[in-house]
This record gives sequence, C-alpha cells and structure tokens, in this order.
Amino acid sequence: MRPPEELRSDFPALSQAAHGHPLAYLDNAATTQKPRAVLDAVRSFYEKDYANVHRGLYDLSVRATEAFESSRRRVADFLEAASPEEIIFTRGTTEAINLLASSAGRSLLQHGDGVLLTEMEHHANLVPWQMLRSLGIRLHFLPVDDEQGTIDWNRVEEIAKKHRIRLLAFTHVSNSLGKVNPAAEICARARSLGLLSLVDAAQSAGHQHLSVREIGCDFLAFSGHKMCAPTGIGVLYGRQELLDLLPPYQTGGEMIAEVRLDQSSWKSPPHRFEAGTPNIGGAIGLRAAIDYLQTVGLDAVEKHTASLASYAASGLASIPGIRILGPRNHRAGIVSFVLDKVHAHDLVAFLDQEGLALRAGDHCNQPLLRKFGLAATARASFYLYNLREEVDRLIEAVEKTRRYFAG
Amino acid sequence: MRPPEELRSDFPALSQAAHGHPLAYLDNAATTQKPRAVLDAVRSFYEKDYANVHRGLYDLSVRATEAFESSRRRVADFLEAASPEEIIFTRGTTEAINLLASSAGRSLLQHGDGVLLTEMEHHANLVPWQMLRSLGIRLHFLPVDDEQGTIDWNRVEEIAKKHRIRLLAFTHVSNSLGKVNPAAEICARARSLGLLSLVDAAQSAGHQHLSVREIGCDFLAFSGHKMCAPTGIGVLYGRQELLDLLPPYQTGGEMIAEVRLDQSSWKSPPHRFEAGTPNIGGAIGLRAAIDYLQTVGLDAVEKHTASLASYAASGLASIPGIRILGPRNHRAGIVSFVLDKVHAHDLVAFLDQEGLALRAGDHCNQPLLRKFGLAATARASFYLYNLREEVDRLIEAVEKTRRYFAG
Amino acid sequence: MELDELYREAILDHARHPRNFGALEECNRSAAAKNVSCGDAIQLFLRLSPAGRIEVVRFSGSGCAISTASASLLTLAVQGKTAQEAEALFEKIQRLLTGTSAPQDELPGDLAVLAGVRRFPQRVGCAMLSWHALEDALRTGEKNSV
Amino acid sequence: MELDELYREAILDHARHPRNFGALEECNRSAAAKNVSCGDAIQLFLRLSPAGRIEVVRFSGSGCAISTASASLLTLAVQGKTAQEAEALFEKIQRLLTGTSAPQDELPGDLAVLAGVRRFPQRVGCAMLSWHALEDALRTGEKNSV
Ligand SMILES: Cc1ncc(COP(=O)(O)O)c(C=O)c1O
Ligand SMILES: Cc1ncc(COP(=O)(O)O)c(C=O)c1O
Repeated sequence: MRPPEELRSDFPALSQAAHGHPLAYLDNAATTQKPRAVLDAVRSFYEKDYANVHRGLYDLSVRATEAFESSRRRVADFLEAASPEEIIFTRGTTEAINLLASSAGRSLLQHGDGVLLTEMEHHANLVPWQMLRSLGIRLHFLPVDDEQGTIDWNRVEEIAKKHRIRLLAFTHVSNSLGKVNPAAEICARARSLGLLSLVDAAQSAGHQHLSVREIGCDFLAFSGHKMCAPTGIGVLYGRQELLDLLPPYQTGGEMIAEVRLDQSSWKSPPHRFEAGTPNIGGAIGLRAAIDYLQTVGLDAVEKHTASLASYAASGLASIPGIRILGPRNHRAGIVSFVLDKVHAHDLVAFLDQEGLALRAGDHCNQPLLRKFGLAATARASFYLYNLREEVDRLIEAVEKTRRYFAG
Repeated sequence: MRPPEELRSDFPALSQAAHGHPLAYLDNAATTQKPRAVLDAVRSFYEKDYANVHRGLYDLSVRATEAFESSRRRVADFLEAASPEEIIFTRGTTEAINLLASSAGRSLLQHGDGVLLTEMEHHANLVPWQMLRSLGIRLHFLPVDDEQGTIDWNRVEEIAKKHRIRLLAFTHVSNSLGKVNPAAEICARARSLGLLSLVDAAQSAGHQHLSVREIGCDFLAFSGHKMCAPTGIGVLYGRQELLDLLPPYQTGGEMIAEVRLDQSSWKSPPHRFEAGTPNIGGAIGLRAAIDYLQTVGLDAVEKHTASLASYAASGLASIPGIRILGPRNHRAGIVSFVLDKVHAHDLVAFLDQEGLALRAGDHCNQPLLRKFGLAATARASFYLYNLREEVDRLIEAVEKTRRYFAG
Repeated sequence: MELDELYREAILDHARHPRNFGALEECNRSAAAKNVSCGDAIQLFLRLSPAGRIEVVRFSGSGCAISTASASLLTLAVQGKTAQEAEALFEKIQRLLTGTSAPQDELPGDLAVLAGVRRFPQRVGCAMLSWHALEDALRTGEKNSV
Repeated sequence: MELDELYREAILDHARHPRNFGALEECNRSAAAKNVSCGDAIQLFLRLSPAGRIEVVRFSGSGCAISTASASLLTLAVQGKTAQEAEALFEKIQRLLTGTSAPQDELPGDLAVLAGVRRFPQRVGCAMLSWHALEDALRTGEKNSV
C-alpha cells in the first residue's frame, strides 16, 4: 500500500484544520471521506455523458446507460458475483435490507417462519425485520455473550430447528464492537441447515477483500458512502434464482414490462427492483471508488485499519477508568470505549477541541448497548488515510479529558 | 431572464458536439443537464464539510448536518411550505409516491376506499396505487377525452360520491402531452369534497413558480434531477398534520426514537420517513439548483419553454403526415409527435445523427398512448437553455427524415 | 451519413415492403416477442413438416424499420431450413450482433445487411426481436397462444 | 480553550455534584424527557402547593455534564416559584439558547452559566432536556407515569 501519509493527499477534506489542529477524522464507521478521483469521475460524468438511462436512443443517453450499467458490472466483479443481474442499486444498506425484508416477506418467508438475527445488529438489520411481525413472521436472536462480541454460532442449529428459521441475517463486522464475524463459516452452516443468509457488509465492503462467492451468502448489502463513494448509492446483492422469486419493492417507471390501468407486469431482476430514475451519478461514483480502493489494495487497507485499531485499543487501555468494548484479537478498524465519570458526549466534545472527530452515541445499536448497561460510547473508527500519530493524539486527548473532569 | 445563449454557458454538457453538430439536448422531460454552480456546490461540500449527519458532536458533522437541514429549509421556502418538517427527502418522484402510497395504504386509506387518478398519469403515479389493491383499495380514473389532454374535472364530484374516493392524485404537467392541469382549482375542488390531494410535480418543479400554499394540495412530489440537481434526490411534501398520521416507510437508523429487540418507536416527521444515511450530497445539490433557478427566474423559465414548445408545435405541424399530441393553447415545454410511416425509434435515430437528442417511446405513459392507438411517440422537451435555432434544426431534420423514409 | 450503415437500402426496402407479412392461420408453432423498452411487438408463425423442416413462416406486429426488416429477412432466411439449422442461424446472428464473435464471421446471404446494427447497441434489441420469437417457437414443442 | 465557555467551572461542579438528585416519592407532578439522538434521559418530580407554588423539586436519570448540570440548576431556580413563573423561565431559557432572543437578554442568577451553550448548537438539546420535562410536568395537570 502507498503510505497513508501519501494517500491522505488524495482526500481534499483531510487537509483542513479543526479548532487549530490538523483534522483527525476518526468517524469512518459512520461515513468515509471522498478521494479526488471519485469527485472527478462524478463531475466529469455530469459534464460529458449525462442523460437519463435505459430508454434513450440518442448517443448521449447510450453513453449514460453504458456508464451506469458498466458500474453494475464493476460492482459484480468487485463482489465476485456470478453476473451483473445479481446487483441491485439502492440508496444504501438500509434501503437494501428494507427491500429484501419487504419482498421476502411477501415471497420467500411464510406466516409462521422465523428470521434469526444476532443481538449485535445495527438498527438497519433489525427494525425492517420487526416490520414483518404483522405478517406472522417471528424474530429470534443469537445472544452476544460478552463485551468482546462473542457469539456461539453452534446454537444456530438448535434454534433453526426449534423455530422454523428460514433466514439468517447477520452483520459481517459490528459497527460498535469492531467484531468480525466469520461470514463464510456462518453461511456454510446456514446453507447446510437449509437457511437463506443475508450478510450486512456495511462495515466490511471497501475495508477488506469481499467475495460473495467465497462467503457463499444468498444476499449481501452495503453502502457506497462508507467506502469512498458519494452518499445515496448502495447495493443489494442477491443470488439470481432467488431474485427471480422476489416481487418488486418500489414500483413505477423503468421496472415494469407492461402497464395497464388495471394491472402491470414486471421486468426481470435487477431492473424489477429499480423503480424510477436511479442515482446515476452515485453509481458512477461507486465505480470510481471501487477502482480507487482496488488500486490501493483491499488487503492492505484491512491490515492498516486493524493495526491502528489494536494500537489504539492497547494505548487507551492504560488510561484509568476506561472500559474498551470489542474483541481482544482480530479487531476490525473500530474501537468503542467509555470513560468512568465522563459521559461519552462530553468526551467527544473535548476530543473535537483537539481536532479529533469521533462519534458518541448508541451507534444504532441500542439493544446491544442496553445489554451492556450503556446508553452511549465514544467510538474511534479508522480508514486507509488514518495515521499512527492520530492515534497517539487520541490517547493523549482522552487522558487529558479524564483529568479535566476528574477536576 | 438572461438570454438562453448566455445561460447555456453555465452548463458544461451543452458545449459538446454530437455527430459533428452542436448538441441540441431536447430530452429535458426525462432529465435536465446540470449547471456548474450545482456541480461546484456538491464538490465543495464533499471537500470541506462532509460527514454523516444528525448524530455527530464534532464540528465537521455539525456543519454537515447544518448544510443538510438548511437544504430542507431551502426546499420548504421554494415550495412555500409551512415548515421544513413538511419536507421529506426521497430518491425522486417515484420513491416519494411509493412512500406515500405505502404509508397511506396503512393509515389514511381504509379497505373499500377509492383513489382517483387520471388516465394521463406517469407509471410512477399509477403502479404504486395499483399495489394497494391487495388491501381492498380501489382505483378509479378520470378519462382523458382527446389527444389534447382534455379532462372534465367536473366529473370528480360524481365519481367521488359514487365510489367513496378518499384521495385524488394527478400530474401537474403531463410528461407526454405537455398538458398543464389547473392544480389549484383541482385541489380546491378536492378539498371541498373532503378528498386528500397529491400533485405529481415532476414536470412542473423548477419549470415554473410552484407553491403548495397557492395550490392548496395535501401532498406534492418532485425529482431534483429534472430541475438541475443531481440524480438520487427528490422530495415528498406533506401537510404536517397528515404526516403525523402516517406510519414509517423504510425503517432503520436515523428514523427511530427507541429500539428494543421486540419493538421500536419512531421519531416525528420528517425524520420518521428518512431511514438510514440520506443522500446528503444530493440535498446540497438540490439546494444549489433551487438557488440557480431562482436567480434565473422561474416565471421566465416557464415563459421561455412554453414559447419554444408552441413554436415547435406550429413549425412541425406543416410537415406532411405528422400528428402532434397535446393542447393547442397553454402547452408546457413538451411536444410529442408521430410521423406517418416512420416509427418513432427510427425518427429519433435520424435526429440523433443531426445532433438532436430526443426521446422516443411510451414515456412511461403506456395506458394513455394505448388509448390513442400508439405504442411510441417522439418527444421534444425544452428547458431554460434551449434555443429557437434548435427548434428550427428540429423541424428541418424531421422533414428530412420524412423524405428519407418516403424514399 | 453514419446511419446509412444501419439503414442500408435493403433494410429500408424490407421495412417498407415486409415479406411474408400477416398471420398464418394454419401454423403448428408460433410465439410472440416484445421489446419492453420500446413497445415493439412481433408475432411469428411457423408450419413445420413432420420431419421438422420449416415449410411456411410468416410474421405480424408493429415495430421500427430495423425490427420489421429483420423479421422480414428472417422469414426468407429460415424458409425450408430444419429446426436445427434455424437455431444455428439464431445463435450465429446473436453472436454477431452482440459482439461475441469476430466481425469477419459474416452472416449468410441477405442477412449480411444486418451487420450494420452491430455499431448501434441500442438497436440490437430491435434486430433480435423476431429471432427471439423464432427461438421461442422452435424450443417450445407445441403451439403457443400468441 | 473554547470549550471552557461551555464547561464553566459551575457547570462542572453541578455535573459532578448534582443538587436535588434522586426520585421524589411524594410528588404530585412528574415527567420524563428523553433525547432520542443521544439516549440521555431525565425524570423530573415536583410537589406543587394547592396555590400552585413549587414546594419541592428533584430529578433523576443519566446524561452528559451539560444535561445533568442544567437539571441541577433548574431545581435551584424554580424552587419556591409559582407554576407561571417557572413557565416564564422555561420560555426565557429556550429563547436564549435557541438564539431567538438577543444575548444581552441575560438569564437570572446561577442560570447565566448556561449561556455558553448557545455557541454549541449540538448541545442545546442537552441543556434543554430537563426544562422540557418541567414544561411537561407543569402543563399536564395530573401526575404522569414516568
Ligand atoms: C453494520 C451497519 N449496517 C447498516 C448500516 C446502515 O447504513 P446506511 O446508513 O448507509 O444505510 C450501518 C451504518 O451505519 C452499519 O454500520
Ligand atoms: C409526470 C412524472 N411523474 C413521475 C416521474 C418519475 O420521476 P423519477 O423517475 O425521477 O422518479 C416522471 C419522470 O419521468 C414524470 O414525468
């Protein structure tokens, strides 16, 4: 990998100051900054090749359609999907999971079926499934056994048999604990039990090598904005034979074959699931982000962020009164922590003054935090452009804040 | 208004050549080109103020949130809404109507209620309502009486009474006929009959002055990409007391108040309807587009496009074998036509060779075209940057194509 | 003009005067194909001999010059061919128009005029429409409702 | 440091040693308020005299330094006030913190230390949390379940 000091210069937002310090952007689990290559690609698309897609017969719209569909092919390559038809563009992970839950709730899942989740799911992979309760679909949860994020995946079998589980949906990487779940193993287990599987890859896409072929999942969702792409674009991957069984989600133009006043028929996937004018510019940006990340090298990104996180976790551990969540080993680039007697909000307000941008809150993980007796944590999350010096500044600033509040 | 020759230079895409001719982009009803001011605003946002919104306590995310919410306020001003809480960001018109249909189908509309549409609706304002049939909600249609797009709005009363109509949903401007429906009059009529109203403003937003206060509608939907903004952003406006009654559409982060494993509660509108990370960059772009259009002047835009369309309609009328759809007077900037013995696809393929970008097809208006015995038309649609010379080129090229095929 | 490449004289002639046009009542195979993105629709009617040879072929429907000419050319090209030969032709034209075979791999006889479509990807669907109907009619053993 | 403006010494003192902290069993008004964006939650308990004067006021819950200090200051400020006076105070602090009144329109007494929040819009919700609970407790006639 090119050294992070050098990669930083690809990201215009990172060269700004914050409260008189160089900005240390440590909120990458919420969203990532954008490299110039992505901003350039989107701009140049709008300046040269922009038109609406799919139905135009003139040159400009042929080019726009080709650019949009080539983004779909690029995503298919990136995920090692069997074909571009398995790639549905959405606004992000949240919409991808809503689409799947809504469509599966009317097809793959029957009244009385169960969906198995874990206690560490982001609200995006929990609330859409709760909405299916009114259809008689029941939710079950694999418990998280400790603050390290340990889940006993052996329990899947027993729960699946007892509760007529049809689908297992789990997060690849926990956005609050930094726990990495063994996705390939879990999906193999699901398949052997006859369960469908959904991987929430919001925190892993663009942060490590990610292959649906290797993982063996049936569905996978991610957001572009967490991997260098603009906001408003994301992906639902689904195995073709399953997508063929799913009814549409949103309806309108572009997704219909024939419309009569009294009824309509649908196109095949993926267009069936993309009603209306899509986020064309977003898809172009996502393609550019994938290009950028693959040039940097995803294995290197994974190694770099994991090494920063474990450096941060061990450095922070020496601060009196600190409590660090998440696994001791094999931690993704995320460290959540709380400081005794200092509320997480006060903590990050102080860190902000030192130019350190961290998030405090429930990280859309209320049930998990509640289980740990917490309402909020502070969270540092890293990406390819973060530096060891930034971690050093973080550790020092947390200690300084502790002293300030200790009075 | 600054002269269109000058406005053109604000749009980088318009200075390109197409097949050796200057590009005449005449597909504005499908989507519009983007002015430099919009591209600059989005880029500068990502370069300086980008972070995730709503939950960050650090400076950068406070700025991003403020930029996003100020876009919402800007849209509220633009539409003359009572408050920013009445503005829900969506991907576009299609998603806005899907959101409304889905949520209203579970609240405002009851089994046995009717929804009244017109025969000229875009698929986006038809198919989402068809989906409610499974809930026992029935659809009724105001007929379009002729190719001019005449609708007898007096019939609303009789249909409303006979069929327990609860909601009237209609397009402000027909995207295939260029017919302008008298929205304020229609909504006043709806209100007096106790009906809710939805205006599909996809073709009027950014093309004329548009005020929900003056129109008096309950809901209104539009797409940013048809009014100089990037793709992936649009708006559903709803009157506050009605939004309060609507259940959520998509679920996940940002829209919930409290989440437990077994149930969740919702924030108030508009956040209740915006699950997950929104298209932040898109909202910034929409704000810049509104700024741009208001500087140009919306009354002037309306006058300019209408005058180009009537100039085009009368010029084309002299071509042997041509059939022009839409109203004779008071036509918006849209002209659909068919040429005897020349299929619309062949026609626009020829026009493309002359650098004229027009759309051919059903314009997502299959039921209406079928009623007229047509499968496809060619459509020229104008915006602030189009020129009379472009219309002259169009008329000449249509005549040339006719001669070519007459052989 | 670039477009002359697409609208060659022979194409225009077939579009203006389509051969074997009109429904065939006494067919034993038929199929319809529709281009959802433009509304063009073609119905194809075949009468196969007991030995599997195409004795009569006709088409009806409405479409652009490219889809009409292609259907007209199809009827001439497959008349008298066996089902297998016709399928091979379908595959050949598909390979040629979608660019998966080399351009020198030319189409036989009159069909050669369709090669110009190759440069206009947005029109390949038009040219292939009747061929998909043919494929469908041959593959599904029995007569379909159209 | 800019933040000293927000975390004045008095604020830190109230946050570390909140006054009137803990539930009040014998209250006749109470309300809870929750900041959905951060999870902070405050319960406020009041005993109003028959004449409508606040005789006792206490709070419980957990939150950041700003919300805790603000609640603690609230209890001192409204003690002994009539419901009307307390409501007027609520409105004054809301106007001051949300920037709809001029900064010179100062808050009375100890509450003045909250003025620093004004410059941190993301923390106004924290400072207002207990005040919303107060508003709620005063407006709804009967004792609420908390
Ligand atoms: C694990 C996980 N799932 C889902 C989401 C939701 O992603 P988005 O807000 O982009 O829809 C997030 C991001 O916050 C996440 O971390
Ligand atoms: C009248 C009308 N309604 C709805 C739409 C759908 O808009 P979008 O594709 O941006 O969702 C369009 C655009 O094609 C339209 O013209």
